[in-house]
Amino acid sequence: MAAQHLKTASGASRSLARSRPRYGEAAVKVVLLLAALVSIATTVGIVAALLEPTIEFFGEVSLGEFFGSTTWGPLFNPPAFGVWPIIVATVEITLIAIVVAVPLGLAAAIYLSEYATPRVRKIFKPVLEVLAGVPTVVFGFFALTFVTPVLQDVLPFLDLEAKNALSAGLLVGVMIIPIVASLSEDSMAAVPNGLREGSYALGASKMLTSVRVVVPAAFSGIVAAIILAVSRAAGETMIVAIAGGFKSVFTIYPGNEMATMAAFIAQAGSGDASVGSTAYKTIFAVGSLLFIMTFAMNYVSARMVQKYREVYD
Amino acid sequence: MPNVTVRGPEVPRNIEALDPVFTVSGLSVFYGDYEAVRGVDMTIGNREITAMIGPSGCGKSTVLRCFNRMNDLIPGARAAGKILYHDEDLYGEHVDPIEVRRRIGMVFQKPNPFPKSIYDNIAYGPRVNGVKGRMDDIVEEALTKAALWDEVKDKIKQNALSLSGGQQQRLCIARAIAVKPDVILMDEPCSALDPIATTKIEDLMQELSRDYTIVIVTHNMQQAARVSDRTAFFTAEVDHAGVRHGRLVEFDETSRIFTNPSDKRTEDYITGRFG
Amino acid sequence: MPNVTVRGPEVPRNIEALDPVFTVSGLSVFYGDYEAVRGVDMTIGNREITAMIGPSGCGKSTVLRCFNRMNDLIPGARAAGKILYHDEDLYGEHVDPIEVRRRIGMVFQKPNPFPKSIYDNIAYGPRVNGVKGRMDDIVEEALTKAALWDEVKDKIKQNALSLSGGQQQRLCIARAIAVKPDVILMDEPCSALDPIATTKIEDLMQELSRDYTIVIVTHNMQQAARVSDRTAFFTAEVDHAGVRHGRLVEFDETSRIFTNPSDKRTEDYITGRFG
Amino acid sequence: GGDAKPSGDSTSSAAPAQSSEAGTALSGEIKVDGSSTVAPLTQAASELFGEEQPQVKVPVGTSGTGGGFERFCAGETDISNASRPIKDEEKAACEAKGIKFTELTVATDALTVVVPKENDWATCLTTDQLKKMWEPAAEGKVKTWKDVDPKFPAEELKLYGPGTDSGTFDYFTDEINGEEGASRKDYSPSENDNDIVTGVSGAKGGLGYFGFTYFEENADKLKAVEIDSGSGCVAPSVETAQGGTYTPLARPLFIYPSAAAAKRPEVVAFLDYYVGNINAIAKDAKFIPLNAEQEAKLKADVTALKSQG
Amino acid sequence: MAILSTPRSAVQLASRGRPLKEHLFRIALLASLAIAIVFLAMLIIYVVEEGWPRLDATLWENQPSIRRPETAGIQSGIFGTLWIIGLTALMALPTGILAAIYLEEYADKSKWYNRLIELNISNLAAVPSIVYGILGLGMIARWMQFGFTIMTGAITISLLVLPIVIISAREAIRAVPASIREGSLALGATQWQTIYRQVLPASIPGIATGSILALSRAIGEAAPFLMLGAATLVRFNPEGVWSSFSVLPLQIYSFITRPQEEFAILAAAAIVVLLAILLLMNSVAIWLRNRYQKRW
Ligand SMILES: Nc1ncnc2c1ncn2[C@@H]1O[C@H](COP(=O)(O)OP(=O)(O)OP(=O)(O)O)[C@@H](O)[C@H]1O
Ligand SMILES: Nc1ncnc2c1ncn2[C@@H]1O[C@H](COP(=O)(O)OP(=O)(O)OP(=O)(O)O)[C@@H](O)[C@H]1O
Ligand SMILES: [Mg+2]
Ligand SMILES: [Mg+2]
Ligand SMILES: O=P([O-])([O-])[O-]
Repeated sequence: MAAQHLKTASGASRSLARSRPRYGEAAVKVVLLLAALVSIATTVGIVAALLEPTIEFFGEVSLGEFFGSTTWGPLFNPPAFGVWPIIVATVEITLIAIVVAVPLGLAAAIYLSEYATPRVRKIFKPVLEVLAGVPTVVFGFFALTFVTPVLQDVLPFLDLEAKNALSAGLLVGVMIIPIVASLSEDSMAAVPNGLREGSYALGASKMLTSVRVVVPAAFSGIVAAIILAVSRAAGETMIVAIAGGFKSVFTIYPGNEMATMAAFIAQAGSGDASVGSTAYKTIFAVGSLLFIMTFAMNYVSARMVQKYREVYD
Repeated sequence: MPNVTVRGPEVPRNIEALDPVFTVSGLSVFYGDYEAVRGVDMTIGNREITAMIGPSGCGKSTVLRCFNRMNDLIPGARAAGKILYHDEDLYGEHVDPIEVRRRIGMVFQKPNPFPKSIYDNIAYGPRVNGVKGRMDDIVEEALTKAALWDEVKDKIKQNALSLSGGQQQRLCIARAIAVKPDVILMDEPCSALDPIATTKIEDLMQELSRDYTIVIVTHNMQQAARVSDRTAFFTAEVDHAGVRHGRLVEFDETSRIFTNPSDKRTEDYITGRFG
Repeated sequence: MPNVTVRGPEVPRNIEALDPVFTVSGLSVFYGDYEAVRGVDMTIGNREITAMIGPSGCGKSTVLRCFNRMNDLIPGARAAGKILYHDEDLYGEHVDPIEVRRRIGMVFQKPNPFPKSIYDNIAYGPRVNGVKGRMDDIVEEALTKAALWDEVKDKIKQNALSLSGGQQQRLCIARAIAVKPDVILMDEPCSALDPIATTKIEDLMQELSRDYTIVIVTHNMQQAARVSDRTAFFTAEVDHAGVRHGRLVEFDETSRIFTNPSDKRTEDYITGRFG
Repeated sequence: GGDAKPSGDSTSSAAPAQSSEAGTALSGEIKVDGSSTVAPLTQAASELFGEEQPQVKVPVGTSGTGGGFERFCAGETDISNASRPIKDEEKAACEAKGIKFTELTVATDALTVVVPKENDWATCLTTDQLKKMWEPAAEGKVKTWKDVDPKFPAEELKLYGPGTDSGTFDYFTDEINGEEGASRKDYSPSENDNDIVTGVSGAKGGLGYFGFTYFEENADKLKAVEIDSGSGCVAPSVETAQGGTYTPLARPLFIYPSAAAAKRPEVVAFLDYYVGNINAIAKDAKFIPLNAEQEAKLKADVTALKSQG
Repeated sequence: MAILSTPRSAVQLASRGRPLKEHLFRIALLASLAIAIVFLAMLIIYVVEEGWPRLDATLWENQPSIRRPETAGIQSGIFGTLWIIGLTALMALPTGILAAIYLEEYADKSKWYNRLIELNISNLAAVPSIVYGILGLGMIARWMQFGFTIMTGAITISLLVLPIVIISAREAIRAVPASIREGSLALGATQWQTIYRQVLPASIPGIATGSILALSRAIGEAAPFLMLGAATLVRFNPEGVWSSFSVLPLQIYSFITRPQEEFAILAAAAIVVLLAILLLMNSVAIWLRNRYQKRW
């Protein structure tokens, strides 16, 4: 043993240079990089699919008309291209969703992160995951056939239309609760335990520790969660298509039927509008707008996440 | 015997050895079914510094955290035996752990300032305890006592995380002082700090022991020798079932422990024969 | 001077002080722009145990990890200066860090067995290095050398995570031995272990130093005194720009360092006046 | 994105030309898309045909008449369902791709204007009154029934109708408002006729329009309005639609097979089956069958198509 | 000194009447969580109750029918969904896992292109699925001329779930402690050896859990297929990747839009089937996670 050891160890008899070339290692890295680049290709593909018809669209419809007027009806005769009604509808449904999801999701996150025992967490987290996995057609069906009729019965003074922003928004809200809850919980879990102990050691109760120490410390992560949830809500299609409707009116009363941007794309994209027509290009113009909006929101969100990661490391 | 500087005679102080703040008897602490510490008896004297030393895992932190019931927060943790705090049973039924923690402050191994301003860090404790008004005075007083006021008075609204490690730890001490506690528990308060910051904290402890009862856990024997009045030496022993339990081996005046320990294991440990 | 047991005369060994395995000159290590360690010169003797001690954050691990180029894996980490390994520049252009790590094994602070069987843990190194056949012999030999064979020979196919901490650490040593390295680096190999396991590992190091060159980082001065032939004392110093850098203060035979250090800072540290 | 090309698949499944006598087991896929109004008819045909030729697949899409023509003229489908005749620009698109086709009238529909049962004032509406409700100028102005006619109550007018991509919408706007696609925009559009049923039956002032069959299915909840186009009030029914008195809202429904597809034996077999059993299929799908004259024309058209080869 | 004014023997450690507020807060938190769960329960009960009359073998044995809604089934949708998910698993999982390995193990975060890839992935995860539908329509069906086939649908859905697969696989890989990598590398293993023989085996349960959850998202998607014009009445099962198809969620959507009451019942029954598949997948994922949770 020792003799063999001596043989190999004495002096620089064996060089430290590579004993055999390792082409495999380099090839692997290239393959992996290519896989990662698929995501870039996807973005390029989306932009490519959107860009040309969008540019052509703005050749035919001026930016001034698009953003400057409030009548929407690209498929009518004469067509109208004032995009505000569908933006307003999108924002409104998103707002309703946020009003539902942020308090509920945040409270659920605080409960799971600060109060629940490991066993309770082990039960509740999968349930939230299941809720997150419910297909949006299902939520749409539920909104249209259950929630709206119930609301019409219970709150007749709301004067809800058969399709309306309220029910759609409520269900979009339910859909994004798990996003808010689980990402907020992640960022609360990332708050070092030392901060909680520091607070308890000063005689703070659990409530005060949660509200005054944990939530502020996790704030940027929570904001990021909310922004991501907002972008999911803004882009949600099936719920609004089924339960929110396609009416292109400039209205803010949530009892009314109204078309969001995604609903418009779904309606026009699954229907006529012959290829090459201005109406057809409208789909892409609205798609671009939606893409840019969610992209911008997510960029902000990603930056916030990065920020809170930096605080404790 | 190691050549260590032992506190005591050279710092003349009014040691009231027989005025106990805590009286611990037969304390065992469990994590679930595991008995991490078994049968500890000791007393903590009023306005003394008591050090707890011993090898890693012997239960020093576990015992310390019984004194302000921080262990309550660990699911499955449970204390048996008795701890009297000024004659009141700390684990008595009517006792509110939150009130306990208000009276018995704690400083941790890793400085843990809240990600808020220096001011808000200090003001947090008084605020959650419902203290109103004169907050500026409270903040200044606490920072002054923690020997930090001069260094931070110009940047009191800055984020506490921008301070150095040593300053952060003094901030945590100031934060503990701000709620006007009776006792301050410290769990290896210097182990994350450099020597200079360590010296500052040690000086501060000496200073604070005029007004407060201090219990400190340290893995640095020299530190225990330098700052404490009494020292408890813990170790971990394996029982006949093969399970390790933390035990209190010896508890005495620091000078005795470091010059003339009565237990062989204490001697082995402080002379570096193990650990 | 502390009353520590110093290795040396009582363990008669053939110390070839002037047969260097590593010759370090002017080594500085950077993490990005931060110069964590500045200007280190030292030599590691063949089949000696060299200990590196010093307060936390002084760069002991950083220097150790230069010896097998583990720092290469940290983005932004960079070494300046020279390390010769048997006259060959360790950071030379043609040098393959993977080949370096095969020759220079490493054991870490926290035992890190792979979540596989004991057998597979040992066999992993030889396998990735293309060693074929006789694997059973290799495994048995490595475990025997690491003084673990008797304890595990009946459960060689069990998951390594079922072993105790001390056994896991010896398994990690066995794993390092199995690739027949020249040098074994150990970064605080006992700091997560209890005293009894620590004693076993220390005995094992003595045993291994017959065949291997060993470099060990420890924060336990007594350990350095007990096991090593030479000791390097590091500390962190603040330069004129206010930045802390790790520096090598003193490097000498262990007996000298612990009985008659030539630097005041070394003396302060080992006598417990700081740290 | 306008450079659509035929998907390699839709035409490649053609087997070598072969006589399509009954009894020969055929296979292949016949792609159909287009009007959601006509879809049930073609779907019924495909289901019944499937009992004879189980190997022939006939997926039927419901992209709307316009959407169907778009795909048809891109060469993506073999047959297009339509609830209005093909438009000139659609013809041009087909021509550009070299796609030839034949128009076949397969059934009749009576666009039915419906109000809720509790509406007791609108039994008969003139085409002018309908125009007043639906024309683009009405948008935001005609809000109650009283705005349509002072005799009506001031009940809020809630309008429901098919979406803009439907042939029904095109036909209705053409006939009532005088220009295809010209409509007020502030009504609730839906491809889902069920939505129109729920919407209208749930609002006292509701009014909507859709195909006659949907009315028949929901006659318990809705009331059909008689239409007066100048020669008196006429209620929608099988007889008035077939007989040509229900004007202007009775309309023909079409399918457009492409000439290329009509060379494939499975398509020929399908068309033969469709046309041969047209009135049975229409009945089964609850459509208004063709009258004898229309049926004769249909058979002649199919014969002509087959002999084009 | 406030300290001195505290009479030592007369300490009062009893609570100062906080518990009520604390209790209410806790109840409010729990109630919020409960609302979400009760809602889910209501939804499930509702669809089961609605779909009950049709929850029999005819549902999956029969094809959809316009003429006989009362006996129409969803077989083509079930098969279409299985095809799409199968192909998506084949395409998105390997690509996503490889990309995750690249980002966790190889990518140098100080390089701009790696940061771009990361940012891009998190952005893609937030892009609405209808926009993926536009991508599928414009690029895959038309520009690449794949037509309205299973292939087009599967590629579109693969791209849609790819970011989710990457993100969850990265998390699983990151959960493998650095000490395992260091241990392997210190033995002279190459980076790929370390990844292939240590990191991947250790992270497979986590990757599998994430992948199943990503695929279960894919199963429920309808919006992209709306753009891809997946024919709604398909009375045959797909025979290959170039076949026309429909998927379960889209069939549900088309049932919802039919006038007859029977179709609403059919839609509810189809939803029950879809939810059952999803619950099954979720259970497998949760089981995997609990079974193989952190072993170090
Ligand atoms: N939350 C916990 N759950 C279960 N066991 C625990 C927990 N905290 C500590 N222990 C165990 O209790 C024993 C005593 O731990 P403790 O932290 O009190 O030791 P210590 O003396 O403070 O050690 P150190 O010097 O490393 O801080 C150890 O065996 C430890 O593993
Ligand atoms: N990956 C890294 N990136 C940046 N800085 C680092 C990194 N690792 C270590 N450092 C810094 O380098 C200095 C030396 O660290 P090192 O870990 O070598 O100290 P050490 O002597 O081993 O301390 P310890 O006894 O705590 O292990 C410290 O200031 C540390 O913060
Ligand atoms: Mg401790
Ligand atoms: Mg270190
Ligand atoms: O679907 P349509 O018949 O209305 O075009």
